[in-house]
Amino acid sequence: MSIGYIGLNHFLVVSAGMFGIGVYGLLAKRNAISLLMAVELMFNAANIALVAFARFGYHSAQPLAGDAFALFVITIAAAEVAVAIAILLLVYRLRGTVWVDEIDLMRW
Amino acid sequence: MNLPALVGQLGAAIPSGATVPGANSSFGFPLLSLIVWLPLVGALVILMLPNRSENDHGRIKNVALVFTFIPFFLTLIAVYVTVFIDLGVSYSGGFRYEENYNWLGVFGAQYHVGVDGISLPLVLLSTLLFFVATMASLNTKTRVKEYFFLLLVLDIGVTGVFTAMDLLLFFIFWEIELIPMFLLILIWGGKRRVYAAWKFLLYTIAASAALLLAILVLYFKGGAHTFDMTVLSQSHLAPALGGTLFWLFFLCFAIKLPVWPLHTWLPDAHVEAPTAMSVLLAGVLLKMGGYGMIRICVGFFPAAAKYYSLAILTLAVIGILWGGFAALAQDDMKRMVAYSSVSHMGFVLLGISALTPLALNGAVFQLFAHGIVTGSLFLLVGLVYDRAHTRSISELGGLAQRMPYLTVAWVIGALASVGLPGFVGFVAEFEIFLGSYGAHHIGTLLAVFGVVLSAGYLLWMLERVFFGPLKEAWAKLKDPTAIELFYMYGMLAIVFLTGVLPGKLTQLIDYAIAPLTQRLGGS
Amino acid sequence: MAAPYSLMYLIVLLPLVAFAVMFGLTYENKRVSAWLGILAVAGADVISIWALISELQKPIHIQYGLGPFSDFLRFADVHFSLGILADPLSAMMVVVVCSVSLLVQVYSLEYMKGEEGFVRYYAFISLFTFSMLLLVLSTNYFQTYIGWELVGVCSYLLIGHYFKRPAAAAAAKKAFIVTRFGDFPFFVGIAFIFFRFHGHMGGAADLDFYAISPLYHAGLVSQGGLFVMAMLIFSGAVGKSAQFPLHVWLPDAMEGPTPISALIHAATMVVAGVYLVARTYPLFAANPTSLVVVASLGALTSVMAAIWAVAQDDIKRVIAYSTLSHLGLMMFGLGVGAYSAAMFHLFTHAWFKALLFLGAGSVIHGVHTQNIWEMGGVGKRMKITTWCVAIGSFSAAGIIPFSGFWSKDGIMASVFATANPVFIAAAIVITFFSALYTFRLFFVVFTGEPARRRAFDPKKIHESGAYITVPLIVLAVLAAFIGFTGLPGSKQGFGQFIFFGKHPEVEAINYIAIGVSLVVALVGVTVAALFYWPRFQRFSAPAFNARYARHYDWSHNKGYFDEIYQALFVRGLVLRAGQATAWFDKNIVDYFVDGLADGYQLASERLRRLQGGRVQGYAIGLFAGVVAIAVVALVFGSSGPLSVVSGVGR
Amino acid sequence: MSNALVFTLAFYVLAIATLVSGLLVVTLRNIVHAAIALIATFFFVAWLYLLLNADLLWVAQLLIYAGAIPVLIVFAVMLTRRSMSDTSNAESGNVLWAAVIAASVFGLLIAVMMPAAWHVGNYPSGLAGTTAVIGRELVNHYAVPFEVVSVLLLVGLIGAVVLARREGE
Amino acid sequence: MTVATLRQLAPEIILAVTALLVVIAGLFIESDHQLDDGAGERPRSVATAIALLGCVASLGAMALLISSTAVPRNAFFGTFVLDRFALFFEAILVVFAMVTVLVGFRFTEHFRPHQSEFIALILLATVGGMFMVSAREMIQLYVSLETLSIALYVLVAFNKGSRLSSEAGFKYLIVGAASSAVLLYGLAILYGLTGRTELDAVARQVAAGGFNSPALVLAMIFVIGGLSFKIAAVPFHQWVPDVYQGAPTPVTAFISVSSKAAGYGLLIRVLNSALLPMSHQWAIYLAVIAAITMVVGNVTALTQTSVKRLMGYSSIAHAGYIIMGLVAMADGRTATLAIGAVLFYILVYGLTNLAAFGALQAVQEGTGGDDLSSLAGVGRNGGGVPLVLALSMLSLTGIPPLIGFFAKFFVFLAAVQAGYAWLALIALVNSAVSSVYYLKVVRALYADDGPERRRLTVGPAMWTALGIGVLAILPLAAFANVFVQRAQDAAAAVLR
Repeated sequence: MSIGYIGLNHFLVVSAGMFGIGVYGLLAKRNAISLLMAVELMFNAANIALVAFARFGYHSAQPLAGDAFALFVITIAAAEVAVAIAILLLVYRLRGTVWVDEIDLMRW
Repeated sequence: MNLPALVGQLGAAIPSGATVPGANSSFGFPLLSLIVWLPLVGALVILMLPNRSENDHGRIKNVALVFTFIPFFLTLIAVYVTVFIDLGVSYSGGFRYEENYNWLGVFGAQYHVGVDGISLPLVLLSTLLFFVATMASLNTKTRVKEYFFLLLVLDIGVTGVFTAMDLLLFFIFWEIELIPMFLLILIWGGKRRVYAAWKFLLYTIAASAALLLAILVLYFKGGAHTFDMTVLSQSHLAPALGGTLFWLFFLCFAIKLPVWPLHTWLPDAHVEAPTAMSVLLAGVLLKMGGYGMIRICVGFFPAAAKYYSLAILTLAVIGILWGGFAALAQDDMKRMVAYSSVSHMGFVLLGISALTPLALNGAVFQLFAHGIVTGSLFLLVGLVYDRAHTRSISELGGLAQRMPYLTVAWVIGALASVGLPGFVGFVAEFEIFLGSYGAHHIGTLLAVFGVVLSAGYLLWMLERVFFGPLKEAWAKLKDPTAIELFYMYGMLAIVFLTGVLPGKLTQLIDYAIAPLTQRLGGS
Repeated sequence: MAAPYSLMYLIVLLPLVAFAVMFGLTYENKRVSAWLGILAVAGADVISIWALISELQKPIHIQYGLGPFSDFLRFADVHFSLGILADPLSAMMVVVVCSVSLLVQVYSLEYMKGEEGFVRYYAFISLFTFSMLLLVLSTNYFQTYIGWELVGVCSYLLIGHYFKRPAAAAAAKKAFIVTRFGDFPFFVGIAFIFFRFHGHMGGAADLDFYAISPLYHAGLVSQGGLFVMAMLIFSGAVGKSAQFPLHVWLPDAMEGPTPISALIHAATMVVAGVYLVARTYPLFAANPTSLVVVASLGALTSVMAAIWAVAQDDIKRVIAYSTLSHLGLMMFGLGVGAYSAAMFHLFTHAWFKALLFLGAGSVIHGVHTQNIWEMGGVGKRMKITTWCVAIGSFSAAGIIPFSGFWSKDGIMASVFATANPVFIAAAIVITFFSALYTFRLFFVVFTGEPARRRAFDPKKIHESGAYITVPLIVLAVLAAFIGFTGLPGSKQGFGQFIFFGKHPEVEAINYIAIGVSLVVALVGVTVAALFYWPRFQRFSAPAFNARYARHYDWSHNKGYFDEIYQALFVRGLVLRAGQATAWFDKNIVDYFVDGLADGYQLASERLRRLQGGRVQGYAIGLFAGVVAIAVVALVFGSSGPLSVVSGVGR
Repeated sequence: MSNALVFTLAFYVLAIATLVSGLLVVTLRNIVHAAIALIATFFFVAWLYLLLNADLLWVAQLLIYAGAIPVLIVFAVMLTRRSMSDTSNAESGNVLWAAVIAASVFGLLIAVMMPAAWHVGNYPSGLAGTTAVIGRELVNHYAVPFEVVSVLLLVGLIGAVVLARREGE
Repeated sequence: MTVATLRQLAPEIILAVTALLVVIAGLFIESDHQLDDGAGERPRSVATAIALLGCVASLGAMALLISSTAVPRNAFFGTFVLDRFALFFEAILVVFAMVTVLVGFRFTEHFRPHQSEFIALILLATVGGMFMVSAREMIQLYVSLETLSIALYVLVAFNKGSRLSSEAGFKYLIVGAASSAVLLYGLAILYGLTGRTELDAVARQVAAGGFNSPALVLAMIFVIGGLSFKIAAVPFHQWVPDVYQGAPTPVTAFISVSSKAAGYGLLIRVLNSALLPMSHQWAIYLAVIAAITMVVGNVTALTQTSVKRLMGYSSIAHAGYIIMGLVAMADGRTATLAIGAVLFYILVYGLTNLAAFGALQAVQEGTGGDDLSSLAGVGRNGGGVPLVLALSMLSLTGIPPLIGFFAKFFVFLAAVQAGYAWLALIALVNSAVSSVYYLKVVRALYADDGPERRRLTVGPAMWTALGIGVLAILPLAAFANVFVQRAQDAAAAVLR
């Protein structure tokens, strides 16, 4: 099934790409805030997949479950970002840095 | 109210398991549980007592004395009734004083205790030595409360091992011993106590790992999904599996016994441990290994024991000679006695490898004998060390002139250890060698040479430490005090009595060995 | 069972009770203790003489269990027992042991007076007497072994009486350990016997002598097996009776008090080996090869000891080597089949050798030295001692008509009967040197002028008191006359009482043997006189020794056996093995054990470093882990192209 | 232009825009620029949702993601110094590892998901808007999570307040 | 949805309302209290009392639910279950929460003026955990998981003055979010393959559609992986030591027990429903993970000096043992035994760990540090606190007759019965190795020489917490049968 020339896989490629970008950002960036942004990208990637599945794999027993799921994810992400930023500010206040490779008091 | 009884009632108190009528206790009360668990009561009492002044220390010591004496006394009653009243009359083998309560019914584990001819002498040995060890610890000054607390906890484990008839229970008791002994060495030990304690711990825990794995496999492959030792001992296993399990169990017990080359923890642990703990290590803890071998390795896997007899013999002979030679080279008296333990426990292994009724009887008897004799020797080393503050054979000399009573005790102890007739060790060695000769000619010959070695190192030590001219440094030494003399000569009296009249005891042991050897013949 | 046999258990019991009482109750009271020991052994002696008389009247074999110990070990089908055995052999031995013990104890009243450890000394003598009697009256190998070990220990304790002297302590240890080298094959021999004959005992206790005797011939054991068995048992005898190569302990044992030397190391314990061979003679008889070994070893020991004795300077050592030589002779006799003669020699030897030792003790008591060159001229001042020792010397040298002559003659006869030239030569050498060293000693010590010794006035030398002289006289009488109980050709002599196998015919007297041995002995005495009796001195001993220095040194140093053993076995083998095992434990076994622990430690240090502390590192690990797991699962999992696993699912 | 062609064109434009802006988020070296790229990404994703008929999500995405979250992030950027410089969003030392792992994650997902036999359903043609359906589902199937989310938001609220509040003020 | 169906949520609702009450009470009492600058005892006492009462009420509600036959076991279209399995976990979660609150009683002093928020967050996190173990539907699963996680992020960073605490919170958050994304993606794939989010429905679809598709395998790995974060399994374990070390000790305790317990509950549920058709796949996967996890945890712990950090590695190691039990779950014959063993393990491990952290907390209050060196000689003056710490260490080692042994034993038993003797052997060796570092703590307490210290004193709240721990560690062994029986019942429920 597809809509025009566009099928489920097209959306999944976008989703996978987003996820990969998120992973890269999470692993490569130095600023803690951009790590948060990368995580948001990953959630979005999953959301794209969920919504696409809901669209292409509609199930009458649970109509649009993917959409609902994505809605919850958006909500959760918002709460998580709020808490994350609070923690980040706390770290910044105590340490004067948001660079993740400088936040390594505890190791080994 | 003791714990197991309580457990029994809460656990729906189903006295399951087949208890043979008549073979059971005539006391009608949980004798063995009392023997095993009373020290726990003592330990808890000690935990509650204050620990500030000399007075408090005295009270703690008295509690420890009481709670090690009562089990000893109860055991004496049990032994008296069994050996002098019931033996051959109403008792002719099997377990007695059995208690069987549901405990972990989900897995088929029971609180099941009982004693037979193999375990009863060892229960006697352990309760006796714990009482003696408590007496020998009375001059403890540092951290009295912890010391006696741990001592009593140790008591539970050791006595429990000899009474457990459920394999899981056996394992639990087996493990209880570990930590108290570790701490007792670590805190009250000698100069290299840290090394010795860790070594003891790691060896022992490795042994436990093997034991637990073996128990688990046996539980499933034994067919009955039970931990009951009487049932498991009858399980029929494929030879390959039986052999594997045999060696797994053997590994565990070999570390404890110890068997060459797994013995190096022993000299370190014995040397660094405080006197009373050396006594217990040599006197009862090693016996757990020998007991396990006879009860489980031989009892459960007679075919494998027979099949691997030669391998075990080899280990035994190496151990006997190795320990003997190494003892010759020691300058530390305690280390020498420790190596002599390696040698003497080799005799036990020799008896086990032979698998004849006489040899197995001797092996059990040697467990008992070595426990008392070497226990005494460690006491005596301790008495020397307490006064001279050294155990170096080359530094000491001529002590007989200052400490005649101690010297006499030492001579008796050494001669008993050498295997002199009239002392308990002789009977055991005689049985073992006569029993094993039929199975292994050359092996026995080599093993008997170990006796010559033991004469060598012990008498040489006596000569250098006690005889000859008195060295100036030791001119002020004093003979032991009254209480020291009491337990010292008390032990030697037992060494003597059991050596002169071993008949009943060996008969008792035979009741337990006979069914075992019958199975050996049949398999 | 009538008296005296039913009372024989008292023979064993009385000394034991004496020992226990002395150590337990009367340790502080010297007089009471000593007399207690004497009375106990006297009582035992009375019963044993009674038993001997009964046996003489009617030789009989009786044995019974020793009360509660008759079932010492009894379970399943094994039965080890302690008991009392009465037959002519044991009756004779019991009398020897009790009598010598009695005399020695009386003697010690004076000899040991004022010594430290007086009661300990008496107690141990009682204990020894008990042990020796237990051994002698033993009904089986098991009991024999017990007694065997106990006498060994008593010997250890008594040699080490002067434990403050390093030499005494060392000698005690040496005696015990060297004997152990014989004991352990003996023990294995017992095990061998048990293994072969257990189950054929027919109701008797295991290892019973009389029950086993017929079994040696029953075909249960091959000849080779019998030989091994006999050699194993004989090893015990070699150790205890100080036969070559385990002879080295006996001379050193002279560090003990002299009466002990007389009792243990001359009259009783050291002959236990001979007694053992005699007791188990059926075994040896069943395998003739073993007897050849016994004879050869006995002869070798005897010859060597006799030669060494000539070059010793210590009075007790001379006698000790003499003892060695005589013990060898007894073995020699047993080996060549002179069972009765060997036993007779054991019997006579007990008296004259005890006499010699006690006499020597008396001299030492007077002169306060043991070096014979510091003595001399004692004869003038200690008349009784001198005469007694003279009798003893004649007896030991084998001069007619003293007791030693008659017993030695019996052995000589049998040796000559073998017609083995080596054996005959050996016998002649032994006889010659016996006479030589015995009288060398006598002349040096008792004749001539009092030797000069620093700070010692010869006038102080005086005869010992009655407690010493009376036992000497008793023994001298016995040494002089007891030989007549075994006159060759006699119809009621010793040979008709104690014998092996069938009741023997009265033997024809072998005059050649008598003649040769007498002549050789007299030659020996003459040579001794020419060298050492000042009145007849023709040769200078020092000059002779210097001329044959190499031979003299060899002899003086007892063939260097002590040195060789020390270097080869003690230092070279045993101690080195000890060091090697200890080294191995420390450096090899523990290396691996500690290495394992260190390995874990190292691994831990390495693994810790993975935990870098930076959160991105953790994230990298996380994603890399997931990818890796996924790739592995997809490629190698059950759905993958390279599936290698197949799990069990439900 | 047919509907399908418009749809296709729209998808590609949006997809490329989404991914490019996403890439910009993780490559731009100025954190403020990256934040703006993030807003763009969320914005394009919202339109992707609309392509998938998810009108409710389109709204939610625009409001919450493209609206609220970036605001929070910008706040954070502002509150932390050093943020405005050109190296405020620099790479750490892990770039190579990050690239390799990200690429392999992407590769893995593509390799597995492309050939997968996804569940196929018939999207009801008469479905005008999803809001009604989702709303019904929220009080039926997802009633419990709906309640749990309230707990979650409470947690977030308390947490943010507690952590962000400066002591002693 | 009626009020009747809401009854089934009573325990959770009671707890959530309690949390709100605590916050509100805190606000009032706090302002009241600011006038009087005396001790901070009163507000804490009130908040704690309310919390404990709420917990008890919640437990009471559970008791009513479990005994009542009128209450359906499923609700909300089967997305929410209330079987014995769920109730078992809910009960232990609430108990854990109670003990945590008690352990933190004195420590929350440092959190003024947010003491009541601290308690409330613990309760809310517990609510999240309770929803987790009752979840039978992906959305609820995910939402409740995140509720728990976010609450914990905050709690970890709660010690606002501490650099370690905030760093730990930050690390926890980043790794948690990444894991959460992985889990979410896995769930999305599962949804895509089946079109359903109800776990049972997913299982049916998967079973019908064949279970060998690579996408399914990937989904399985993502889902298990995402959940591994909660249970601290390799490779999702690296946050553990840092967070354990940095978080306030009561929070560390809470993470190590509640978060883990809920994680296991959920994992068992997922493995036995949605992923059940793939049991042969996850068995191997988990077996390997178990082996690696226990080795990494135990070996790394050997050289630790911070006790809290050491406990973190210990936590990883124990995750390995428990996963071994999960492996045994794959075998139909041993499934009940295995799950029963795992549940028992979780209960025992939780109580023991709480006792350990409680005692550690008390020691820290006395000595100011959690290093082995600051523990030195603490036990010399006697007293109960070091004894509890030592006992819990020994229990964690698995020394009989302490309860930890039985937990391990049952898991080993299950593994061997399922044919994983090799895994049991690895576990045994590891268990032996673990004795070294646990006993290091005991050694420090009792054998090492330390500065002269006064005997540690603790308040009644801590005593209650430690008492519960000791009761669990020591005499529980004798009555283990009862608890094992409950665990087995619960296991049977999840297998139904």
